[in-house]
Amino acid sequence: MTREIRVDLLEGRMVRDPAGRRVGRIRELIAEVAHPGSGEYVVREFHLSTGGLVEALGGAHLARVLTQRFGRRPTGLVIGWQDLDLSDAARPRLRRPVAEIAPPAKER
Amino acid sequence: MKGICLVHDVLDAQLVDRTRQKMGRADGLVIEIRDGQPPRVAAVLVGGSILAERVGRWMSALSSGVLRILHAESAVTRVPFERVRVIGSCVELDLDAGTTNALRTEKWLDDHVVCRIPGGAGAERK
Amino acid sequence: MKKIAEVALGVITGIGGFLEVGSLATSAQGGAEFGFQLGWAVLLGSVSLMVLMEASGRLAAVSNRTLVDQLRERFGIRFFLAPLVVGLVVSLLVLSSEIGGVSLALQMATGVRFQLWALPIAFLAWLLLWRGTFSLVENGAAMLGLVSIVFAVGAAALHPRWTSVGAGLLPTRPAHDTARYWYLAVSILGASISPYLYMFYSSGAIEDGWTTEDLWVNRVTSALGNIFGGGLALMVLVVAALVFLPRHIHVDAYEQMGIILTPALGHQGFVFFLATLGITCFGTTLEIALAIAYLLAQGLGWQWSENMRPSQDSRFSVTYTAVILLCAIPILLGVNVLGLTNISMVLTAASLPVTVVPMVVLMNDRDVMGKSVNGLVANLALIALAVMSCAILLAAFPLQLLGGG
Amino acid sequence: MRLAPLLAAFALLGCGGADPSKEIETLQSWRATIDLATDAQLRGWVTPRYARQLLDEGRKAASQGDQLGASDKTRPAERDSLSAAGAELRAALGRLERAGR
Repeated sequence: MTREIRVDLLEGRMVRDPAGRRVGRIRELIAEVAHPGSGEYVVREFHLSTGGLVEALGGAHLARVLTQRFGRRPTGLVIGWQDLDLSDAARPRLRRPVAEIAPPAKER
Repeated sequence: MKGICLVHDVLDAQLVDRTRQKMGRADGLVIEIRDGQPPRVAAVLVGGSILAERVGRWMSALSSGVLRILHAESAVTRVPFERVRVIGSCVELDLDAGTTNALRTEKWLDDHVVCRIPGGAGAERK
Repeated sequence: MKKIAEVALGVITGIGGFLEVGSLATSAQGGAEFGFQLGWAVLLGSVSLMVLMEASGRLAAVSNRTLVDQLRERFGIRFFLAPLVVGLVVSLLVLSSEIGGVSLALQMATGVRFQLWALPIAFLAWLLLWRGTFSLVENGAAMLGLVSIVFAVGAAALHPRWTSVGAGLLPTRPAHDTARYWYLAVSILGASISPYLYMFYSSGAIEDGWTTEDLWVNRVTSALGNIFGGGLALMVLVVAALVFLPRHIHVDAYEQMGIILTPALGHQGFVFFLATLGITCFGTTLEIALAIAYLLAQGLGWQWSENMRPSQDSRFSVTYTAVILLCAIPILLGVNVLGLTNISMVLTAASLPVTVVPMVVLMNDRDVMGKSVNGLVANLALIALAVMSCAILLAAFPLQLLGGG
Repeated sequence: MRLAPLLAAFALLGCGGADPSKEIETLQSWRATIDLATDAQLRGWVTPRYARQLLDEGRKAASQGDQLGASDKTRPAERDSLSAAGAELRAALGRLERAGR
């Protein structure tokens, strides 16, 4: 069974953990080639940010560029595709508690 | 190409066709959720109504209201993501813009307005 | 050699492109009511414009994207809506004022009422855009705009005490009408720092095919152009301070400005003032109409270039056509042009944060700018400007209320 | 179109209630303008066509002053200075008119 979701509408959505606590907003989707040599791309990671005022006003890019320039990476979470439940696209949920999911985003 | 940042690199990027004709921006982007498999990047969307939905419900209602008054339908162009050839300062698509819906308004204005005014027509540079 | 010619042209664009209805009116009002005291606002305005023009030119030359492209691509549609809507509204008002400026110049010259000139001017401007190329618009307007040097000649002929003029370049507190003083300061700033100017400039960098090799051309152009341009606006203020202030003449209508240069230059002064008003406003009409079309086309990803046949970028060409017509209507209806100008300038000043603040971000983004990111000085200047623009936004509306009358 | 309400709001802000002392300044400013124009006209610096436009604008300013002077809200002392300034402007207008003949 397949369903379509609009990335542009997903961006900025608040993600909650299984207990319903806010985790962060979706800021970026990282896609990679599905199999080497194929033209098909699949989403591997969702990047969440624990949004502040800057992000609320200027969106993801502003926040990222500012932090990149003036304070390294933003505090955020990288969620593997399998950990995000998108069955209700308006209310994305984590399948596991944050503590069980990979450590906070490393500096690139 | 290694990992693509879909929001940063693709969303809102300038779309150009094979001949580098500008054909709108990546107003929307669709992924396909599949059971047990990572979501597939399905298509790039171009169209005012897509843009309006992103701005908010009020803008969406406003734009569909205007379209209804004009008896026009919103033209959404859906380009399969496989057609994306290069992601750089522009997103280059492997197709001919003329065969899509993306240039409908451009063509309509050309046929009904521009070509009727002296000096408007012509393919060469000025 | 070609580069030298380009720089020369750029400087001329600066001189010719700087004076237009807004800076003429606000500098004259400033000089007439506060003498040389508001000179600092003219200076601050041209230094600010210099910083913004240099930055947006560099942005375009390095990233091959215009400022508007970047605003949409980096910040997304929800943010972009702000510069888009604000930019459109403000530019439309200024465009209308410019058409009004040309119309009034023709009225003063011929005696035919200015309303009747709105449509012929709109038609001529449209025709030039429809048939002409980018360099015709840019260079033609700039060359003819050189006529505005008459204000420097006029100022020199009046033998001002240059030390007093210099003293005005430092801000001081006004002795009377504080609200009016700050209102005029904001108007002067709005008249010099217009978003359409640096949007037009960064589109021009793409139209002219600038690359990183043109960065020094960009630097010299924005510096010299604004020094000369700002200098001329200062001369308008000086002339008004020497001719209008001692006689207690306030500029309440453009018609009064017809005699601003006659005490210095006699009949020549009258003729050249009308030529300056008409020509510079007409040149600016062309530039703003294009800037509005650039803003929409780039924001929405349409095909755009003033060098293409209208048929190849029909949405772009239909946009400037419609915009010129639309902006001629208020003039046709006989709106008070000076009032419209003043409101446009204050709104322009208030509109600055939506373009200047994101510029701070863009100019520091290595993904966009590579090696050409802002250095310390450029950053301090740009950040100071961003803070100033926010302060102006907060002050503009109360000031319009208190000092606008 | 969010332009129209914006403009309307600004127009309201811009031209608040007429202030007699401001009006007197405006009348004096116009008188000085007309004097300067008369001088320019006599020396042949400006065209009669242009001088006539200034005459029209000056007359408009004068009648605006009269209106305010006739208003009940204006205090008697201000009414006197208004009419004096108005009279001076009219005298200047007369001189410019004669210079044009």
